[in-house]
Amino acid sequence: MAGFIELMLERFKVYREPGYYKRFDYWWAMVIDLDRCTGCGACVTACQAENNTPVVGEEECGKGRNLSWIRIERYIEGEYPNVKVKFIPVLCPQCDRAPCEVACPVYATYHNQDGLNVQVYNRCVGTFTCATYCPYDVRRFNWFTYNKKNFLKGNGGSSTSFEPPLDQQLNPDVSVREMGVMEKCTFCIQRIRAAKDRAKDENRPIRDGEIQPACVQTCPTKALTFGDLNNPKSRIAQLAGLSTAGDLHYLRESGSKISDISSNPRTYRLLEDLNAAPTIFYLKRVMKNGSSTAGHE
Amino acid sequence: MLNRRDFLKLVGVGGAGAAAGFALGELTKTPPAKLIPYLIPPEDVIPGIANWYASACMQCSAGCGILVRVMEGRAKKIEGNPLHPINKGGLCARGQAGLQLLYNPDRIKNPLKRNGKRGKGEFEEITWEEGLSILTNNLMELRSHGEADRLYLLTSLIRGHLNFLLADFMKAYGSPNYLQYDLFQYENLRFANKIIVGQYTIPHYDIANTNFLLSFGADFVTTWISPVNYNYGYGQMRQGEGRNVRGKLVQIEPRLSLTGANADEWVPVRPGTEGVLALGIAYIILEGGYYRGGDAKLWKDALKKYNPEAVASTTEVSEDRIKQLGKEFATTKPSLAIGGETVSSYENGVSNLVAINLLNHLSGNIGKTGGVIPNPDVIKKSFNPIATIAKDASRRKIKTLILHNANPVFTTPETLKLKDALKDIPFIASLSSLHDETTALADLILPSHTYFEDWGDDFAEPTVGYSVATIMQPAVSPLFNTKGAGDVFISLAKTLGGNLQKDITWEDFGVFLRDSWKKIYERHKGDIKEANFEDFWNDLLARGGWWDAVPKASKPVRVAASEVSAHLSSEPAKFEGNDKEYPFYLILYPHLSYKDGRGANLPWLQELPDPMTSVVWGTWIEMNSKAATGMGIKEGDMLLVESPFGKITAPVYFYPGQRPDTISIPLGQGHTSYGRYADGRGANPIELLPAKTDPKTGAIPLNSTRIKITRVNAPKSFVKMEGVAKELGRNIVQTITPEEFKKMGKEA
Amino acid sequence: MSKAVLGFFPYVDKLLRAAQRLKDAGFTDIEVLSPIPIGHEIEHILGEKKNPVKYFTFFGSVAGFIFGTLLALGSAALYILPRYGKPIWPLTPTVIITYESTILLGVYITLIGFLIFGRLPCFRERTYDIKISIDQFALLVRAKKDRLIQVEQIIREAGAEEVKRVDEK
Amino acid sequence: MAHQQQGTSNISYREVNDDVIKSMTETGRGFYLVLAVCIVGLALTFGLPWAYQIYVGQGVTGLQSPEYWGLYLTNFVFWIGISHSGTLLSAILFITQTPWRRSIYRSAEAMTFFSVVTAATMVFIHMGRPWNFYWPFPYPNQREMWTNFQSPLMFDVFAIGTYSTSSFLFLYFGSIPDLAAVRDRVTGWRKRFYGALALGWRGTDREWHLLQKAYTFCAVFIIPLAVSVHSIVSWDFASSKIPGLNKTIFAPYFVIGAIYSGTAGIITLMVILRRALKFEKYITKVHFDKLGMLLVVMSLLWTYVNVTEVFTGWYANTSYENEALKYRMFTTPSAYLFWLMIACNAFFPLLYIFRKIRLSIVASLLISIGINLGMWIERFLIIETSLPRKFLPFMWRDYHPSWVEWSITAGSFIFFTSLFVLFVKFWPSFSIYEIKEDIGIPMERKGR
Amino acid sequence: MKKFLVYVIVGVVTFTIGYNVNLIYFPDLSPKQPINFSHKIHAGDNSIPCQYCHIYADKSTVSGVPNVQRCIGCHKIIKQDAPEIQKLQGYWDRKETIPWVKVYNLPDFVYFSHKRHVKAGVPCQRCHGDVAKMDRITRQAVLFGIPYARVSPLKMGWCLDCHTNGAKEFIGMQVKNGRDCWTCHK
Repeated sequence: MAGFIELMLERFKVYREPGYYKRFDYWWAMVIDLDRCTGCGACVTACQAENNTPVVGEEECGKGRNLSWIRIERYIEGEYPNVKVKFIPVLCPQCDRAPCEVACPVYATYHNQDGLNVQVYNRCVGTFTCATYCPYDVRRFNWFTYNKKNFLKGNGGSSTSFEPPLDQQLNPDVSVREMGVMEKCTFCIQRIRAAKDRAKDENRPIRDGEIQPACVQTCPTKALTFGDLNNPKSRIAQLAGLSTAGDLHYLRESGSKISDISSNPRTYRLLEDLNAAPTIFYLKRVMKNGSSTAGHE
Repeated sequence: MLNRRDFLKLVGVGGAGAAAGFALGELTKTPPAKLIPYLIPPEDVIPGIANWYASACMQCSAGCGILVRVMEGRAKKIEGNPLHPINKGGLCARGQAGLQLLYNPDRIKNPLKRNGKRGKGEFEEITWEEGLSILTNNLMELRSHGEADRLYLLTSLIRGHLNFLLADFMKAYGSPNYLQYDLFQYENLRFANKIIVGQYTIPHYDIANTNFLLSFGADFVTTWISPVNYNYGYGQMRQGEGRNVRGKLVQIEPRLSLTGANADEWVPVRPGTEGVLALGIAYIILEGGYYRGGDAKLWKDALKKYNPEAVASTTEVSEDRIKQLGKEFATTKPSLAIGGETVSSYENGVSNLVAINLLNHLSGNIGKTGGVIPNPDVIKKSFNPIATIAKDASRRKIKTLILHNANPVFTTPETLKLKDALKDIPFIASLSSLHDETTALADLILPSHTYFEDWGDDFAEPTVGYSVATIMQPAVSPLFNTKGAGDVFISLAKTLGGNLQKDITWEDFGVFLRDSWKKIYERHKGDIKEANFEDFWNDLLARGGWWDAVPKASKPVRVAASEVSAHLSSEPAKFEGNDKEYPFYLILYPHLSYKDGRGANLPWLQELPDPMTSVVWGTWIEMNSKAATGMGIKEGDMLLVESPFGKITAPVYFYPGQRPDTISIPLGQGHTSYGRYADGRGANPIELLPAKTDPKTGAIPLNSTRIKITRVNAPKSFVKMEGVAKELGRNIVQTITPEEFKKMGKEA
Repeated sequence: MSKAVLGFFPYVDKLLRAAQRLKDAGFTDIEVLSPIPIGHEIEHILGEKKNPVKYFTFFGSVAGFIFGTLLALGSAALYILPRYGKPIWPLTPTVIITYESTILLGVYITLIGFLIFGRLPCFRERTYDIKISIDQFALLVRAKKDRLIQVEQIIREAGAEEVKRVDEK
Repeated sequence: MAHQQQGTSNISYREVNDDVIKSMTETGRGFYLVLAVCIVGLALTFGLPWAYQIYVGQGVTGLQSPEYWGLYLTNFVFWIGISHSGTLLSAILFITQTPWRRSIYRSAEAMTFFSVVTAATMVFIHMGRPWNFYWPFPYPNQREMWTNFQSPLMFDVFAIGTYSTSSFLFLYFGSIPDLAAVRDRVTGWRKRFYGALALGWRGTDREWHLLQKAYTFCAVFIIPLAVSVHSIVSWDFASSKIPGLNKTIFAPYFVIGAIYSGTAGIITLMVILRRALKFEKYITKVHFDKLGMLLVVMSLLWTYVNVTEVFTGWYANTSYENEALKYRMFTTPSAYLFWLMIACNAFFPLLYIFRKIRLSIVASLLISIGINLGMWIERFLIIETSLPRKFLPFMWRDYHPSWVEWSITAGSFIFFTSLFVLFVKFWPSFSIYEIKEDIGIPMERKGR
Repeated sequence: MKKFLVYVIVGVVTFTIGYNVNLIYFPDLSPKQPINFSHKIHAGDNSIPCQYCHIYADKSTVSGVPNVQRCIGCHKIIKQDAPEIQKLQGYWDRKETIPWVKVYNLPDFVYFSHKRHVKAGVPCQRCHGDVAKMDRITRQAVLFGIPYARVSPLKMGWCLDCHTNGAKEFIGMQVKNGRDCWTCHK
């Protein structure tokens, strides 16, 4: 009995740990250099090719139901001729304190040991809550059975999203999502899995730069970098200016701003004041006339 | 309670119900999946494990190297080849979407013979034997009548050994008319380079290492020449490893392109006066004494009328701005000036480009790292041939036309009357994978492989200062009953006999390619060093190409002021239509995803939001909202755009990055016969253009007319993905100023 | 099988009077059947009724509290899926689940208690008359056979409109 | 026993039984007509569109990114709100021994139960994969998967589950004596049916005693439960980070709104029942008078919390809150709705201050319907003006409900009505024994 | 009327029962194969190791069905005249592949790697049963000649059984992150 109580107390201590994981096995993160990003959209198509995201057609696009997991947001400030155009690729930032995770009643989304915010498609019942709670609007929903739906209606033609033989392109490592489930960027978890598999065969840890999600891989300007934040020597840790272990600890434990921690003054996180602790670090764009907003001291 | 009879009835009902349920269960069972083993296992295939094959991207003429992920014989993904010097692992959206070309449901699956009136699109399926014999018979007949020179071959840009094969074929057959066509062939640029750099090629613009990039309408981020390479360069220029200065980009163009959006400064110059502005800058360079050459005096004389006051009034760019640009361009080293498609597409395109190139000469950027690096010579390509074809066809000079992947009908203005001219050709055969507008006019269609199914190679042009060849290998087995173009010509040569049989002796194109590469191997150059050809070949296939990373030392070119000034025109470009009736300049530009229209049949590209407007699945008209005031136009309204030569209807998008006197329309949509995803979508603004080609280069000037607009009531087709494009102080895209950035570098 | 007397009253004060007299005469097994609750009035005479239901309520609530806590925390511990940067055992949400389950089981078990002590549901035939559900108030007195006549007499005298002997099953 | 004259004292006990049982056993042509309309309407506006939606997918709705919540959720909150007054009011009035409760509480409780059921169907309609509807329930399964008890939706599952079962039991146990009364009067299948439902109730003093005790306990439980239910519904919204939704005021705001709409719902229902069943003698003007006063109170409270809600947003003065407020209050078309809601909920009910209006059945009906319309708009605006103005302006997009959503919205009203029509036919819709209590205990000497 | 109702109810109930009985108790657990291949003869009597034919099991996610060439490779010599071998020969001569019927099938959303399991030392029999005793591959587990269960139900709970602690018992190894959903889902 005493043993049981002891066990329960011990459990209690562990289970009361915020975030639960003291340290992720790997902490996958991305750095996006906005000064390099040109907004060319290669990442968008690469993602679509890798992750079996269906094409939805003109009508559905008009309703904002396109399924791209990454999008380029473009903001225009000012009027002719003083126009400032800014681009930012937005994809699921795999928040450490992800608001979507708490919303799901059936655990279809949760945080895994790699620091990823994971969506389990076949557990999803489609309550939409995660997408509503998501401040970044990166969650995408399967409104139809896209491999049955003709999206060219009204244009004379007929085609489903995976019209044969287009379906032969589908990546077998990624499931084709059923109607009624939510989906989102996974940081190309199938590639992470493959890399882990390889590393396990060779009995070594995953090397820095070994995994490149489709968007990172294709980026012509190399604006996107992916890697393990746990490894202070990794390229992204260097780029984000988080190259000491203390930084990481501080980042995980406190809700403070990245600008207080990072040694790179260009590092920031999107909508940081919402305290969702996203793990995508943007590097500020260098731009004449400064930002239109008070983004810096 | 329950008597016997009722009981029996109940039992009966129950039994029947159960049996029916059981039967339904049996019927609704999914049939078991099948496991199909290999008959003989392919050597290097493990089911469930991907193989990567190196190949070349053929979505545009940049010549990027790709890796194709193949699982169980089917291509699953394309990625940039990280070893390849052109794209360095990157790939643009069009390259990514190549898979949808391979798996396009609208690919031609069998050889087809015309079965009705030409152009009606009625075809019947035939076998390859029949198809080839029709073509052979036609060619035999032509030759026997002594009209071999009346065979014309029109292909897309082909630069690899297929080009040699086709040239050999045509030569042996006896026809000089082997033509290549692409709307964006950059002939003007080559011409201008001949004058300043001394080579009829496109040089390598070393964006990666430049510190000041002055771009005159060069949208190198999206489509211009070699976008992936330039994008890589751009990334390096801004935040490259080991750079201590962040390169600056100034974009001079009337419509803010994606490149302009990324620039530090945008100079919205009056359309057609970019050349004048360049000369104005040249004037400042000379006046400021930044030119180190001995012939400064001559240059000064030649350019004396381009003083800032005069230039400012022509270009509508302030004097101070011109002076500041000139000074900055001359003093920042290295600097680089490039002239892009917008500039080249005026009626005076060549002179604009010469003027821009002159800047590079005057500030000594040619042959320098971070400047203009001359490329190795390449085989001279044919003159842009569309006017020739139109002329020769209407003169009934062409008896037989063989097309290969070229689609001039879509990319030339109606006013050139190419479509009518083609009708005068007695026999047209098309070797194409897709049923495009030109193929629709053919009598015989022989479907060709896509670049995933065929052998081939590609010599990138421009390259990066040294020779780069990319190899293509059949990554997947052919999906449909198609043949590679090379194979078709080889088998034609065999059946035609004569010279052809003597010159073309290979059994198929793969063997031809291998034999040809033996010659390259025997020169023992390049990065692949192997003891025998077998290993060389294997390395080549594994690596995806061959390159010789040692740049050739360039010879200095003598540029004489008098010679150059002959090519300069002080006048702004002329536009068709008077400015009273047609108040707007028209700027046509290649769309990021479709370029000249070739990508419009790929749904991924259709659904890729245009970065500047976020429009998908259609054409739009970009217009400054200031210009629309008083016209009662709201965003999304359908506008009728009229030039003196044609009219189109498209929805309007209010775009602040647009001069109020200018309207821009992207190319690429408005297909009539290009598969289900492209047909009947948007409008083709090429229809607005006059029947004009550049007399020096044959290029079609895209920006050569003025237009007027009227609002019309037409069914709307306008889908944009953006909600509100204002940040509203939310700190979404945060920025720091260059000054802060500089300070930051010192601290770190 | 025992006998009992059932007397019907149109007015409650008469019934009360009869009950009082019966009580005085030493009859204890008196039951009132009525169309509306007249608990307060009759309790003066027949004595306060015990209310065992409250224990059910209490234990039901406690059980619900424990059930809710165990369910919320236990199932979270069974399949550990961290979310929102919060602990596996968060307190705030557990309180809500517990709160609801407390009420849930509280209500259920209270009503079960009512059924048990009200001897419901009971579908065998018991002494009853359909007039009771309309407007008649009845006294059901069980007594030894020899005293039934006395009961009848008391009830009649008190003003019952109808008195009958019934078989108590 | 408190005994007040409600104008009912001259009614005999027998008459009460007769009236109530007559409403159940004697079925006129009108009833069948209404029932037929309900069934056909239900099939056309509710069943078929839902089947279509399940077959084709949620895409047939107007939902989109970022408005993943639309009319269905609006209806869900609305019906949960309607459900509030019934049981809550009944319980509060029971505990405070308010006599005018007696003739209205049965149908009010039924209203509660049916609107909770309607609300629950909305949740399933709203689901992307409704065939997996049972996954959010915690039960042991071979997957060894449990549910996320941190999710506000799980709170909903528990709260609504508890509320619906509890209010059903509350309704049922309160009806047992009446079911017995019905049992005693009917014949045939009805006798067996009500016999089973009445559980063998005889009306002994012990039964009455226990019933009243148990009922009191339940009533005590129901009050905090009802408050918690709508608070929890409000947390579905308030626990998000979305501007316009993330507000601490939401729980009281929702609860007050719920009671408000529920009370208005009761008035509407009373007017209709009174006419349909000819129960003018039981539902008197006194009831409308009292409920009218209650509505004035609720209206003022509602106005207060609404103003507070806007104020907090205004004082926050972040771009997020400002844009959401601007969108709600000053941008067409939501501005029209917003000001219509203010008129319906804050101004018209103030007319109830006048006794004349309170006693006017027509005015009561109009105002109460107005309040319910306003409350529906309130829920619509809460969701549909917040979600389209989330954090990233690039994703802003307006929501346009599709015909399927409108149809199912209309269908939900028919669904509720159908349930109520059946209830009136199969259940004593007025508490027989409590009306009798109201009439008074029969004594030979009046006044004792 | 009432009787009719009773009939309808009885009919519906029995229909449902019949339907479910079929689905639950009569799934095709041992489908008929195009060739009567006997694992008993190959793996049992002749003790050919599994991976001799299922060559990809330790390399890939799939174990692979032996290709026809491999079958013919042995059967050129062995038992050429047996009728089933004649069938095999027929396929080979016609250059046709053999349409084997899948017995173990996982849904699209499951990621299962044979390689990881084989390399970890999980015996094939653990999931596929004692194939060396089966003439035709079956998923029906049999005790004393009476079918009582599935060889492996391929349900999530069953997978989790090993992935949590079960693996310890027979390979002495705990699965790392065994309860992470994305270990098995995709």
